[in-house]
Amino acid sequence: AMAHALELAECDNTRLTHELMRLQEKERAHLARELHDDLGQYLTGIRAQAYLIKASANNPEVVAAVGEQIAVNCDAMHISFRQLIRKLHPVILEQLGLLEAIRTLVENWSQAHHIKVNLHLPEQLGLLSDESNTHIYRIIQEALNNIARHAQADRVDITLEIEADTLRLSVKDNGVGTECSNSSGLGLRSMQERARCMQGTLKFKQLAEGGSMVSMEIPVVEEEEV
Amino acid sequence: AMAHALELAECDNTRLTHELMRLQEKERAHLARELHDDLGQYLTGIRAQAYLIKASANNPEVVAAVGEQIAVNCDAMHISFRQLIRKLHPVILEQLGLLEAIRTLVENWSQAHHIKVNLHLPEQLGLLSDESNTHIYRIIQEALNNIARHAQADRVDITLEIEADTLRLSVKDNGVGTECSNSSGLGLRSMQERARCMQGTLKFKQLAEGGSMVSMEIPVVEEEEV
Amino acid sequence: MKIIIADDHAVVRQGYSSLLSTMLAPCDVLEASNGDQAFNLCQTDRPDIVIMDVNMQGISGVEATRRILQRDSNINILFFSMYDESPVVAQAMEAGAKGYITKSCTPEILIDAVKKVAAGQLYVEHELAMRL
Ligand SMILES: Nc1ncnc2c1ncn2[C@@H]1O[C@H](COP(=O)(O)OP(=O)(O)OP(=O)(O)O)[C@@H](O)[C@H]1O
Ligand SMILES: Nc1ncnc2c1ncn2[C@@H]1O[C@H](COP(=O)(O)OP(=O)(O)OP(=O)(O)O)[C@@H](O)[C@H]1O
Ligand SMILES: [K+]
Ligand SMILES: [Mg+2]
Ligand SMILES: [Mg+2]
Ligand SMILES: [Mg+2]
Repeated sequence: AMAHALELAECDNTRLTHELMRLQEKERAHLARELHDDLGQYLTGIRAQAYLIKASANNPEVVAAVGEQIAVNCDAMHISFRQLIRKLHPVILEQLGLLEAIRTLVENWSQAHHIKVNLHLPEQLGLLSDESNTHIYRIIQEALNNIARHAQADRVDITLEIEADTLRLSVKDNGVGTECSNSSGLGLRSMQERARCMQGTLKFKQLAEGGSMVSMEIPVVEEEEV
Repeated sequence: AMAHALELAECDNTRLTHELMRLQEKERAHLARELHDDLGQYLTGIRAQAYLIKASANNPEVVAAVGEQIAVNCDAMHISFRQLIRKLHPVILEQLGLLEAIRTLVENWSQAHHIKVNLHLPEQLGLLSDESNTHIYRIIQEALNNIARHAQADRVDITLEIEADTLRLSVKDNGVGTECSNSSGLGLRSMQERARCMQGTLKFKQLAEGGSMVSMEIPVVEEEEV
Repeated sequence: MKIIIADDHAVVRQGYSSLLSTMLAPCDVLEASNGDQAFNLCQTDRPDIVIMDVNMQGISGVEATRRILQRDSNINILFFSMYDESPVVAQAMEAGAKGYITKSCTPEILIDAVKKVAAGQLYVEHELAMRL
């Protein structure tokens, strides 16, 4: 039985590892193609327009028209850029900290999916490592992804609180719930691994009143603000 | 003993999984920052210049000067772009297939490091999946990285061959070798996982004549060309 | 001069059609957003030169080149691509193109290449030619 368990554990972890590697390569390839086939092409076009302007400096009409095209192309490219960056990594995490990053994430998600979110955040967080910040952010992001994809909910409650030396997060929806407790997906599995990275635990439960809940507890060391 | 082995296996795999997740987040954050801080700033600059040009359409001197600045910024941005794409993913893999992608990789590496490479490739490869192509490419890339970083070699032999239903790859250097058989790095470990993803095995050996060798065997299904 | 620009990105076509029609005036620039369109335009509007992207939806620029030249081996084709890897350059030239430059080139170089290739000469970007 133990030998079997050993085999299973290895096998399960191998699957997870391979799946992670596969997804990472997919993400890289997608990004590279987006940069290569789209953003790089904007740049090529804008460059031609800049040369045309130089060559037509004495012709105000051409200058104004092509200047306008460059501006329009830059705007379009800027939007693609922002989307790419936003998908990739919450840059505001470093800039504004976890709480603001969560607020922005939730606001954008709520608007995109027309689902109301009640967000309860503490006034302040103790100092968490950059890694923990990213983990917590990604966990909320994946929980919201799952709700959008599977829950058919119209209301979500997110609570983050710190009590003594424990940080608690819950993401609760009022959707249809699920019977499949043993996920074949990677989402719940990586959320769990992320919690473990922070020496914590994460559970996915079905609620008696309907809907599902992701809840996590991680230990935090209280630190004095410098 | 078995219980201990189970714990070790779980622990080891957990470490690998967490390490992979950590590295992926690091890569994402790095990329996002590069896009945001470097490329995004060029774009902002170009946009401002485009507005300036529209506003100064009647002033040929300003137009010519600013047009020139836009062109210069576009050129610089284009170079950053190409570098980013190249680091990210061998776009050429999809365009030209594995053999040509390997030739290009090896040629660039050899030039950059002034190390001679003897490359032996088969005339043709049977059909491999996109995933296998990427794995094999990444394995050669990491083997070459390791040689550049650790081997102090001045000559490398790379052989890829298909015989019956086995694909064999070896990357051999004439460098200083190593005593550390149990790597703390992630490179060898991921090469091994990549081989396992393809139902194969990968070994890292020290050579009697000096230097090291990475060798891999994976099963392939012979397919008729359509 | 009659030019066909085949590229799947609208901004590239926009940028270069206005640049070329101004710089090479009098000049007619037709746009194709994929290889099939480029092939069809070559039949209906025999161009002096086709500026061809590698990477497009549907058939690639290399395949489009083969088909175009099979119909009329005298058409001048200049590749203009993001790819600077020698195997891509080799494929394009083997397919019968008369020139290859990358999108890292300045527009001045493109204009120069267009003039030469339209006149039937060969033009491969210096750096690429060195590596071939
Ligand atoms: N909020 C939710 N409401 C209803 N069902 C859910 C919810 N969250 C998860 N599930 C169920 O749990 C399963 C596992 O979720 P998980 O995130 O692991 O995988 P996934 O979303 O299917 O795929 P992915 O790997 O892309 O995340 C889902 O397929 C879904 O059936
Ligand atoms: N070709 C080589 N010649 C000599 N030593 C090597 C060679 N390849 C690997 N090694 C040794 O094996 C060790 C493990 O390699 P590995 O690629 O796993 O890790 P790394 O290169 O140190 O770090 P990274 O995780 O960035 O790859 C290296 O630290 C080095 O000591
Ligand atoms: K291209
Ligand atoms: Mg999911
Ligand atoms: Mg290494
Ligand atoms: Mg294209």
